[in-house]
Amino acid sequence: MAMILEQAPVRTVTEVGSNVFQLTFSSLAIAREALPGQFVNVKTVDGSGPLLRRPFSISSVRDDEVSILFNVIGSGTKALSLMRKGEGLDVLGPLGKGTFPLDDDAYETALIVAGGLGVAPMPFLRASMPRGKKQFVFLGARSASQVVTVGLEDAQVATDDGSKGFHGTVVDLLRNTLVGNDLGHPRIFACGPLPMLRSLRELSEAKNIECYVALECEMACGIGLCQGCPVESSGPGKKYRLVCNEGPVFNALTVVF
Amino acid sequence: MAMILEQAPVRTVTEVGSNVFQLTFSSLAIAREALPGQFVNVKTVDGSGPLLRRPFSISSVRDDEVSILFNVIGSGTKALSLMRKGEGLDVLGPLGKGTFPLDDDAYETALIVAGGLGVAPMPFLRASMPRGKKQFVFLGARSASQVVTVGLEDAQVATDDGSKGFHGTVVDLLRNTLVGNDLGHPRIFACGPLPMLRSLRELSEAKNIECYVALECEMACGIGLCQGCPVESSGPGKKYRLVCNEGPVFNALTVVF
Amino acid sequence: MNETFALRGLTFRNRVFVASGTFGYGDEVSDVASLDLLGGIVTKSLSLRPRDGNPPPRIAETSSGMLNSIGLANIGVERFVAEKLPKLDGRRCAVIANIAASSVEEYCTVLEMLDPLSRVDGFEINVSCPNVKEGGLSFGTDVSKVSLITKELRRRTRKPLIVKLTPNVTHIAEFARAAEGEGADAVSVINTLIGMAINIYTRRPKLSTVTGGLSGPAIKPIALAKVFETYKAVKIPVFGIGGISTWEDAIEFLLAGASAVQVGTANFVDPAGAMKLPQEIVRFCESRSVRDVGDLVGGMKGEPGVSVIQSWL
Amino acid sequence: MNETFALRGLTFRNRVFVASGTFGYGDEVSDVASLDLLGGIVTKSLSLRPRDGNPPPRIAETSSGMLNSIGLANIGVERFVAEKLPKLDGRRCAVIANIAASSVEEYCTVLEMLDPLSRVDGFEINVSCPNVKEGGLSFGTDVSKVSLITKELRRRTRKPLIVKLTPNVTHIAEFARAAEGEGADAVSVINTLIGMAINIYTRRPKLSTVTGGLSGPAIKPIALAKVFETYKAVKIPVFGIGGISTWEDAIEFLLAGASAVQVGTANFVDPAGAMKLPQEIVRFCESRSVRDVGDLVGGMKGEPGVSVIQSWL
Ligand SMILES: Cc1cc2nc3c(=O)[nH]c(=O)nc-3n(C[C@H](O)[C@H](O)[C@H](O)COP(=O)(O)OP(=O)(O)OC[C@H]3O[C@@H](n4cnc5c(N)ncnc54)[C@H](O)[C@@H]3O)c2cc1C
Ligand SMILES: Cc1cc2nc3c(=O)[nH]c(=O)nc-3n(C[C@H](O)[C@H](O)[C@H](O)COP(=O)(O)OP(=O)(O)OC[C@H]3O[C@@H](n4cnc5c(N)ncnc54)[C@H](O)[C@@H]3O)c2cc1C
Ligand SMILES: Cc1cc2nc3c(=O)[nH]c(=O)nc-3n(C[C@H](O)[C@H](O)[C@H](O)COP(=O)(O)O)c2cc1C
Ligand SMILES: Cc1cc2nc3c(=O)[nH]c(=O)nc-3n(C[C@H](O)[C@H](O)[C@H](O)COP(=O)(O)O)c2cc1C
Ligand code: FES
Ligand code: FES
Repeated sequence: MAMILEQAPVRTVTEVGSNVFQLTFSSLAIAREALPGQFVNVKTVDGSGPLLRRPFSISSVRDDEVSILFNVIGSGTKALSLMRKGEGLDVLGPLGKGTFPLDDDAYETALIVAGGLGVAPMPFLRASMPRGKKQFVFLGARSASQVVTVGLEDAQVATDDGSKGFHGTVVDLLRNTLVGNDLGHPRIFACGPLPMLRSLRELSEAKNIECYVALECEMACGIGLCQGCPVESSGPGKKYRLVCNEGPVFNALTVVF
Repeated sequence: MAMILEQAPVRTVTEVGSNVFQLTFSSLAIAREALPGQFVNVKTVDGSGPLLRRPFSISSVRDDEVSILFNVIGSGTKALSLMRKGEGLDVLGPLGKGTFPLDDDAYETALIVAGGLGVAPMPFLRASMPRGKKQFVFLGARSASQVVTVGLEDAQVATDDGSKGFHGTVVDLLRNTLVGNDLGHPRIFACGPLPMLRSLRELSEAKNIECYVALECEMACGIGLCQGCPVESSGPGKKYRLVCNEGPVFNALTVVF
Repeated sequence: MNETFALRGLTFRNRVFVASGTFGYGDEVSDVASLDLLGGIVTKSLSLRPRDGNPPPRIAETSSGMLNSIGLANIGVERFVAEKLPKLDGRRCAVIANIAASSVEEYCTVLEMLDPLSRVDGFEINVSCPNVKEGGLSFGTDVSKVSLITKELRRRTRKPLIVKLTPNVTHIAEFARAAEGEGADAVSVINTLIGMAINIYTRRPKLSTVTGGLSGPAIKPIALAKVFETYKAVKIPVFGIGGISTWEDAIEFLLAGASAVQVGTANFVDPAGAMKLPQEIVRFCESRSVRDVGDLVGGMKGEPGVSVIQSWL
Repeated sequence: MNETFALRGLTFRNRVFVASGTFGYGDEVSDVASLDLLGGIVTKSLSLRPRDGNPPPRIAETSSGMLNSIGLANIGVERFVAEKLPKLDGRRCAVIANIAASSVEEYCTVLEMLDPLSRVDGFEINVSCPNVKEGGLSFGTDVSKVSLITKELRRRTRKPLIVKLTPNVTHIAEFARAAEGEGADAVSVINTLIGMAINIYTRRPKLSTVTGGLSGPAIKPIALAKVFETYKAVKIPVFGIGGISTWEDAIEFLLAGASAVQVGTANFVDPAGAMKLPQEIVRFCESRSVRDVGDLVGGMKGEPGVSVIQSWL
C-alpha cells in the first residue's frame, strides 16, 4: 500500500448537481493502488486555496483516471471547482488503511446506504465488488433537487420531504426493505451525515447486520503525522483511533460516534 | 476629486510583453475622474490573491475603459494575470493628489522618460497632454526583449546591452538629445527605477529643467489611512510626505530619494 | 433589535468601531464610507506634539497579515482639535480619542486638552505601541505603570476611559485587572504583536525599525484567546480587536466575550467594509432570534462540538 | 559548500530539521519522503506513559495557520524504544528525542531511559506545550522552572540538550538565558502561540480544549522576532521554528540568528517539502558565493533598505 504524492493533471471538472462538482484527474499510480473507501488529500498547485489540503473520497477509478465528487462549501472546494483541464492538482493518496471490506465470503448481499454527498465513495465501491454479490443501493437526500446519482442510477431514493421516491429517511427506507425480503447474509456499507450513521448503527445492531461506515473529521495531514483526527474507540485498549490512518472506514461497533 | 470603490468588470487581460500584462476594466466613474500619474489600488474579488490591495498606475483611459500594465512578480500580480473577461476586479481609485502637471504654460516641451515598466503611466499622460506641447519619449530597458512600447511606438529606445536603439542608459540618451537640440522650455516627466530617477534628477538640476517623478513604495491602504508610505521631504516643515496621498508624482527637488 | 451598547452613560449606536491608526482621523475616506453607520471611531494615537514617525520602510506584508512600524506619526493634539475635530461635527458615531505618550504627564496633558471638548466622547489609552522607542512598550508590559496611568487619567475625566492592552505579555489578564482596579471603564484587546521580516536578497529587515507590529487575519486566533482570557478576568467590557474583517469574525469576538469590536487592518483592504458589519450582525441575530446583539457577548458554550466536518453531506 | 552544523560534538548533516509533533516518529511517510536528506528529525513529544491525548476536535484551520490541541498524544517512551527507534536505524539523519512531562522527575526518568541508546542523538525538552493541563505551560512560563529542568537534565546527559521555549511570555530572552545558564546546548524558538476559534453557528469552540496552539505561516513574523531576540541574548545556537515552508523562509530565520531551522506545520501540507530545503539553501548560497551555510547565521544587516518596491521596474 504505497502512498503517492504527485501533481496530477486535471482531466475534467463538471458540475453534476446543484453546486456539486466531479473532478477527474489522471494518476496511474493512484488508480492502481486505490481501494474502496480510501481518500485523497488535495490542494491546488498554484496555492490559491487555503493552507491545508482537503480530503475527498475516491469516487471512481477508470484506467488512469480518478474522480472525486464534492460540494462547493468554502475556499478549498471553490478553488478546486475553478480548476481547468491540464492544470496540476497536488494529490496525496490513496490514504486510509480502513477500507470497505468486500472480498470475503461472510456476506452475500451488499446494502449500500448513502446520505447526501455520502454517495461519493459508492461508485468505486460498487465497481470493486466481487462477482456474485447482490447489491442494493439506498440514497437519502433532503429533497429531489439534492439527490446526486452519478454512477448509482439504479438506486432506491428517499427524500425527507417526499419530493422524490420514498417519503422519509434513507434508514427508514432500508428498514422497510429489510422487512419481508430475504437478503441472504447482508452487510451494510454506509457514508453520510452522523445522524444517519447513528440510526443505521442502531438498525444494524437490532437486525444483527454487519455495518461499515466511512467517517470524516478535521484533518491536518491525512497521513498519521499530526494526531489531529481521533475517533473514540468503543473497545478496550487504545482510547482513540485515527480516522485518517485506521479509517476512514470502521466497523460501526468499534467506534463511538 | 472623488474616490471610487467598486467591482469593475474585467474587459481584457492581454500578455503584451514577456511576463507583462495589460488588464483593462470598465469603470466610467474612474475613467472620468482619473488624472495622469494617479493609480488604482486593486484586488481580485474572489480573494484568491494576497491580503493587501496592489497599487498600479493608470496606464490608459478610453471611454469607460481603464487599463493597467504590470509585470507578474508575486501572488498579487499572478492572480490578476489569471482574471477572465467579465470577472469583477475590486478597484479603489483614482488615487493620489500628486499628479503630472500638464496644463500650465511654464513649459513647451514634454520630455517623457521611462525605465522598464515605468512606461505604465505614460500612455495616459500623453493622451492628456494639451495641444501645442511638443513630446519626446525616451524608453530605457535592460535589453531589446524587455522593451515595452504599448502606446509609445514613437519612442527613442535605449538598452543597457545595446541590443536595441541607443547603447546605454535612457538618461544618457536624454543627455545626448539635449545637447545641440533646442527644446524650448522643457519639462521632464519620469517613472522608473530609483537609480534612473536619481541620475535624472542630477541631469535636470544641472540643466535647470523641471523634473517630475512618479515614486512608489510599500503601501497598505493607498488612501492616507495607515501612514505607511512616507518619502522624506527635502524642504522645511514636515519631515515626511505620503506617497499615496501627496504623490505618487513629486517635483524631484521636493523629496529625498 | 437592540444594537446599542453603553459605557459610563455614553450610548454607542452599535458595537462596531474602527481601530486606532487604521482610519486616520475619520475624514480621509468620506467618499466611500459613512462614519454614521459605526458605533464609533477611534482616532490615530494622538501625542502632545506632532510626530514625524519612523523612517521608511514602515510596512511589510506577511501571510494573511502585515507588519507596521509607523512610529505613531500623528499631527499632534492641537492640530487634531483645530483641523480634524470640526470635520467630525454632525457625525452620528462616537469619537474616541486615542492617546499615546512617552510619560505619564504627557498622557495627562493630552487628555486634559481633549476632555472639555464635547465632540470627544471618550478616550482610549495606548499603553502598548511596540514600535516607538520612547513610547508605549515600557508602560504596556509593566503592570504598575498601567495602574498608574489609569489612575492618573481616571482622576481627570468623567468620560469613558478605555485602556488598550498589548498582547506581548505572559498574562494579559493581570493588566486588565490593573486597569479595572484603577477605574477604567473598559479595556481594548489587542494591539499588535511584535514581529519582523527580512528581505533575504538585501539581507536587510523589511522595516526600518527591524521589528514592528503584526496585525490582520493572521493574528485573529491569538486575539480571540486574549479576549477570552480578559473576559474571564474582569467585569468591565472588552473591546475585541485583531484580524476582524467579516461579520462572522465580529460575532466570534462577541461570543468570546467582547462587548464591542474594532476593525483595524481590514480597513486598508476595504475602507467601506466596517460600515457593513453592524447591519450584517443584526441580520445574523434576526435569523437566530437573538433580540439584543449584546446577548451574544460571552455566549460561547462550554462544551466543544463533536469532531465532524459534515457540512459537505 | 559546508552545510554541516555541530552541537556538543555531534555533527548534523545540514541545518534543516522536522519539528516535534509534525513528523510522527519518522516512520510514517517513508513512501514519499527520505529522512536521509535532513539534518535531523525531532520526535513527537515522548512522555513516560502513553498518552491518549485530548478529545476531538483537535484541529482547526485559521488564516494561513492552524490551531491544534493534540494533548501530547504519544505512544510513551517504552513503545518508542521498542517499536519506533529500530525503524530509524541506518537513517543518516540525527534523531532528537523530544521529551514532555508533568514533573521534573518525569523529565529526568524519560531522559535517563533514552540516554544510553545510541540511536538517540540528542534531546529537545518541551517545557511549553500550551494545551496540556498538567503539562508544559506551567514550566515554560516560569524562569526558575526552566532553569531547574535544564539543570537536572544536564546532569544526566552528555548528549546535546536543547530546550524548546514557549513564545507566550513577555521576554523570551530571559528564558533562553536561564537555559543557557544551566548548560543547555541550544534553545528551540518557538513552540505554538495560544489561540482559539469559535464556530459561530454552534457557538462552540472549535477545539475541545477551547484554546490551543497556533502554528503555520501566520506566526512566522512573530517567530522571527523571537529568534532575533533570543539570538541577541545568548551565545548558544538557536533552532528557528515557526511557519517555515520554503527555502526563503529558512534563510530568513538563519539571517535572523537561527543556527538551524525546524519545519513544522508545512509537513502536513507537503510531507516531502522539508527534504528539499537543504539543497535549495545550498543553491542560494552558491549563487551568492557563500561558502558555508553557517555564514548566513545572524547575517541580517543593520540598516534597513530604502522604502521602494522596485521589483516591477
Ligand atoms: C476522509 C474524508 C473524506 C471526505 N470526502 C469528501 C467527499 O468525497 N466529498 C466532499 O464534498 N467532501 C468530502 N469531505 C469533506 C471535505 O474535505 C470538506 O468538505 C472540505 O474540506 C471543505 O473544504 P472547503 O475549503 O471548501 O471549506 P471550508 O470553508 O474550509 O470548510 C467548511 C467547514 O469544514 C471545516 N473544515 C474543512 N476542512 C477542514 C480541515 N482540514 N480541518 C479542519 N476543519 C476543516 C471548516 O472549519 C468549515 O467549518 C471528506 C472529508 C474527509 C475527512
Ligand atoms: C503608486 C504605485 C504604482 C505602481 N504602478 C505599477 C504599475 O503600473 N505596474 C506594475 O507592474 N507595478 C506597479 N507598482 C508596483 C506593484 O504594486 C507591485 O509590483 C505589486 O504590488 C507586486 O505585487 P505581487 O503581489 O505580484 O508581488 P509580491 O510578491 O507581493 O511583491 C513583490 C515585492 O514587492 C513587495 N510588495 C508588493 N506589494 C507590497 C505592498 N503593498 N506593501 C509592501 N510590500 C509590497 C513585496 O514585499 C515583494 O518584495 C506600483 C506601485 C506603486 C506604489
Ligand atoms: C498601520 C497601523 C497603525 C496603527 N496605529 C495604532 C495607533 O496609533 N494606536 C493604537 O493604539 N493602535 C494602533 N494600531 C493597532 C490597531 O489599532 C489594532 O489594535 C491592531 O492592528 C490589531 O487589529 P487588526 O488586526 O484588525 O489590525 C495600528 C495598526 C496598524 C496596522
Ligand atoms: C499538530 C502539532 C503537534 C505538535 N506537537 C508538538 C509536540 O508534541 N512537542 C513539541 O515540542 N512541539 C509540538 N508542536 C509544535 C511544533 O513543533 C512547532 O514548534 C510549532 O508548530 C511552530 O512551527 P510551525 O509553524 O512550523 O508549525 C506541534 C505542532 C503542531 C502543529
Ligand atoms: S489527519 Fe493528521 S493524523 Fe490524521
Ligand atoms: S499607503 Fe496608507 S497612508 Fe499611504
